[in-house]
Amino acid sequence: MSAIVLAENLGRWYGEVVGLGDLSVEFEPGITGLVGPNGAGKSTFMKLMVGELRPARGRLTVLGETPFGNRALHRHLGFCPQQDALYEHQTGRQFVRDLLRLGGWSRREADGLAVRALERVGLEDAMDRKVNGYSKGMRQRTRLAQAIAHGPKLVIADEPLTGLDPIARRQTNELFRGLAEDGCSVIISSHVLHEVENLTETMVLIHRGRLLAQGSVREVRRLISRHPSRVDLVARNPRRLATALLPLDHIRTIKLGADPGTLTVETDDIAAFHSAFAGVAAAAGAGVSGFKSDDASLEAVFDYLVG
Amino acid sequence: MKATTHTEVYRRFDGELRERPLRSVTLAWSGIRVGFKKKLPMLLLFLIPGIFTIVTSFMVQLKFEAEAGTISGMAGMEPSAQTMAMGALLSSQIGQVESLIFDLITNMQFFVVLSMGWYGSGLIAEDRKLRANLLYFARPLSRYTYTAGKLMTVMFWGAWAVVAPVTIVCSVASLASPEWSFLTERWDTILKLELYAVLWVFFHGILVLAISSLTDRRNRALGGLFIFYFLTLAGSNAMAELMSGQGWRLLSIPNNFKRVFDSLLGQTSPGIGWNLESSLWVLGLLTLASAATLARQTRKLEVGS
Amino acid sequence: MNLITELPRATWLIFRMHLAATAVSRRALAGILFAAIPPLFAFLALNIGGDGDMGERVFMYLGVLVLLQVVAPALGVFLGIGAIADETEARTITYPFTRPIPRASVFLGRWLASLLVLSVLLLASGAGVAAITMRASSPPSPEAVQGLVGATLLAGVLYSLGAAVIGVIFKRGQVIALGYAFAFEVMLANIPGSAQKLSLQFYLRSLFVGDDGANWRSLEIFEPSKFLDASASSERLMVTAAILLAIGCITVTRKQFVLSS
Amino acid sequence: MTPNAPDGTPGSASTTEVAGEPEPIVRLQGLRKSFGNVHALRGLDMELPPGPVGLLGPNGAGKTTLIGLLLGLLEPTEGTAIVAGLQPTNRSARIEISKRVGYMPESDCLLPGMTAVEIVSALAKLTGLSRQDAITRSHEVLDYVELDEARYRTLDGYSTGMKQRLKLAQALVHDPEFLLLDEPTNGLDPAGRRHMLSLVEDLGRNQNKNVLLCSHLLPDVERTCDNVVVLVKGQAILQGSIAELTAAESRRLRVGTEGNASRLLTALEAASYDVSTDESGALIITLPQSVEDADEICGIAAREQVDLSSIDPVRSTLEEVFLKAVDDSEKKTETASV
Repeated sequence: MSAIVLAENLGRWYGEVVGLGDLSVEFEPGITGLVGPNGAGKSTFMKLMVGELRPARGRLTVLGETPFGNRALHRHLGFCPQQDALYEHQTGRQFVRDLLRLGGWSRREADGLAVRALERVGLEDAMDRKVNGYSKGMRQRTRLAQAIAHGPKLVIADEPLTGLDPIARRQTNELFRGLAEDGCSVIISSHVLHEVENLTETMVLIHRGRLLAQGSVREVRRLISRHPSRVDLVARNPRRLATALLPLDHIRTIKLGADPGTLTVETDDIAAFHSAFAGVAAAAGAGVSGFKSDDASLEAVFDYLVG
Repeated sequence: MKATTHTEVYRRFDGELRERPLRSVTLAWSGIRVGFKKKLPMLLLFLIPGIFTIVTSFMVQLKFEAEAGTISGMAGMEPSAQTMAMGALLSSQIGQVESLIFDLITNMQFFVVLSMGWYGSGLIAEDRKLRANLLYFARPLSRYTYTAGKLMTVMFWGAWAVVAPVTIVCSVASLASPEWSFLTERWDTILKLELYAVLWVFFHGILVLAISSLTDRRNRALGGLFIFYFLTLAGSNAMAELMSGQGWRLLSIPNNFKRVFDSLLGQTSPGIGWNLESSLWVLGLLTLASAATLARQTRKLEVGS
Repeated sequence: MNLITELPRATWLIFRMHLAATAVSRRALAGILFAAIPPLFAFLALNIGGDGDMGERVFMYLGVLVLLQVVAPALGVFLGIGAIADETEARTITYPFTRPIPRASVFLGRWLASLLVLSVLLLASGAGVAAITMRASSPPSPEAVQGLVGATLLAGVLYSLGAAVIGVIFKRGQVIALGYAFAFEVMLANIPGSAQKLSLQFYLRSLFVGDDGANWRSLEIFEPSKFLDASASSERLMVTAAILLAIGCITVTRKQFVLSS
Repeated sequence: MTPNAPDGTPGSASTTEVAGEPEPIVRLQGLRKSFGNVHALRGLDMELPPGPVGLLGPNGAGKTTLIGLLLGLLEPTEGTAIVAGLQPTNRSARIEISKRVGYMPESDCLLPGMTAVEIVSALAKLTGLSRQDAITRSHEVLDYVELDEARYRTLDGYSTGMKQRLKLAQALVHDPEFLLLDEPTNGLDPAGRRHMLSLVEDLGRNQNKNVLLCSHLLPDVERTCDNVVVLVKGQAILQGSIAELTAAESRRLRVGTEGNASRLLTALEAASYDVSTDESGALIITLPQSVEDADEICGIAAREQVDLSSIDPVRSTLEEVFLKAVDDSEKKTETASV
């Protein structure tokens, strides 16, 4: 599959401050989560991708084009910036419509597309009100509407879920899934990992301006071998379960928890543990009622890598 | 000794919370400290008044020397009639110390207005933009204290540029005058000069703040201040030229201050023929309008909108 | 689509968007207030206490001292500075810059919209002063009126364009533009000598002083001065404007705007 | 708990206790607030239990107005608001309230150009601390939020996380008994978020602060708070303990697999289990009356050679509880309007 975004040794500084150090990464079509701690360079990377900034070193192509001031690319690109800025005197509908018109649509076409996009983000009731009366979440969704209204091939959204209430967040996630189903690629950045995780398996993790990991959370987890995985178990008879687990050669530690009936296991090979567990538990008859490996979550992976 | 451990992470505070009278000074001081970190306006604020102050001090020194007839008093030379005459001429040319000081303030007023505007126009506008008012008014702090603090901040910068030079020139005059006569005989003049400087700074400070409170962009506040200042100035000059009626001169802020100065120090200047009350009315009304604007705008800040 | 056809279209769209915004802004309201002052003064000068016999004098004084020297530069800076600086400060510049339009069109469109508002204000102000003073006895000559109003409009073009370019290049552009227009210009223009030729005011004044500077001499508070002839000075102003325009467009196209987060 | 506290009672500034029943820090009765035609709060009844409480609500539910009322900045149109035993109807009561409430706003609100110590100590002095107290106390709270050497630098180079911690520090500087935290984890990365939450948790659970935590991130609330209030359209539609609201269902299990879920589903159905799948592809299994644990499920999985990745009692998350409450209240208003 061809890459939609290709960065080679990409770097960008602000004076002495490094925004992005030396990043080489490829994005494939579909939804990709761009994650990393504060100051990792996510926003700088996104600004480079949409052509707001020029790389200080290295090469960057988006949909096969260099982004800075590239009109042909901007036709297929939608960008939802992080900053909470809109043209305050306009209504949501005017805002999206006027920006669409810059893309070459007639007034009527642009209005139709704007209304459709605003409906898609759930602002159909508010779109004829001035944006300065909008709540934070509505403003966020207005920004999103202008990013998707022109039917782009690639939508880049910088922290699109920040400040949204759970209802709006659920709608926004559905919107992204819908876009992906229509064949549009989506790159979203986020600090709130469990939300990206709900949305997509594919992650690009950057830290200190460099690529730290990419791929699905599960795969990345498998690649990290220096940390054993931790599994929490609940059983009626934990000691019997512990005894049954001990012969497995990838088990490193078994610890009985402070709460009665709990057991924590550390294993070097989580996949082997998963495949062996059902059989061992059934044979032991220890009354298993809970089994969970926290480490599979994105947040855990993130911590290992960044930590 | 009884063994204890002190491992708590969070410490309680049992001290007293009192409404201290000088909280506006605290507010002002933090504003001033931020101001000290801005380099360019700082240069404007210190360099230009500095140059003017040095020049004026020199003139004052020269004047006193001329009066004493020691202008060319080389060592061992008797002051001849010629040098005496020259001294008298110079002395009359240089003019009164008061007018020297007035000219000092007049000459640098645009720079001072610019730098006061530069510092002051952001004081309330930026609080509005960042919603810093939420931090202030969630505390036992009234908008009056808040306004007073902000006013002190902007007046501090004005004071540096106006009150300090006046003080320096007066000190030079006292030193240069024979046997401290300037200080001992004309101390009331010094007081009046200082009073005038403080009034000048207060008036411009409250004007800057009022304009700052009207917008949440410091640039707009600064632009508004400039347009207001120059339009009234140019308008009043043009109108006064056109019509012999002196009333038009009242439109300009510097003219009114000139009038106040003349009354305060018992001088008369050419081209100023109106009475003091009119000028006080104009300045008073402007001050009142500024204060009313501030009261209204800070009320909005207080309720957190 | 190539740049030649794209630029005017995008400029037109940006122009319309920004015009709608400027026309209803508080800035424009403040502009109307300021622009209303010269006609108001003219009316007062002729009707209150005036002897009605000095239409020309009133026109020249208000036209030069207030309209050309204060209102035009002030409104020019006030409205022009925002062409790009407003959008970078509000951090909305991202939106037009991520659209398939030439970047220069953002600068051009927004400046032209500001210029239109500014020209309407200045024209109304100048025409107001002219209309009031023409009705008085000894009215100003039509040539002087044409020259001065023309000079005011040209002043609007140059000051707003200059401010717009400064706003593109510098972060604290407004202070620089105000400092230039009110401290530097005023000083240069009113001190006799060839330093005058560095100020815009010199060329603007050349447009209406008349053949031998007769109109200028009626302003007694100014020093008499030697001026260029009108066509030569307007030529130089045009060239200046063209250079500023080019600088603005090129800078906008090339510059990366780093927005504070 | 502070192990060496000189006596067991909370600090001198605490609320009056009536016969062992602590007076709630906030008591709202029929609270209404309107701005012209806009009704921000429409009859709000609420009592904040002690300890950390989460305040949830969609955007525009009236949270900002409620905060303004709790801080004593706004006056109610109707009804009463009692904060720390005081009604913010006159100036002296408002001042008294503001001394006992610490507020961490959502907006950025910190002026650039100052250092953290300067900001916190200036705000401390404005709250009424003496100069000596203000400096000592500023360093104490900055220590608490772990803003170390950076406290002597100006804000310009601060990250979001540092700014948020600084905002928390200034809210704590006068050691208030009631803390209003508005979106404290906004914009934080996982490490920063965990740190902030641990601070909030410590304040609410160990330091006996009454914390009102407003957040859109429900896992944050779930982690740090005991109780929750859901505000929708100016009314509290749900109040209660989080533990009760999200109680686990002991008879239903959520079983995650590494692929082959459908094979396991078929096998379990054959063994007369009641099975369905949820949106993430995991199986939701209802245990029959005779079965107490998942051993049999494990046995079936082992036989079918399906790798299991998790077994968990079905537990509704706070997010689900919240969304359901909001949906219900919307339905109610719809039927009411019809």
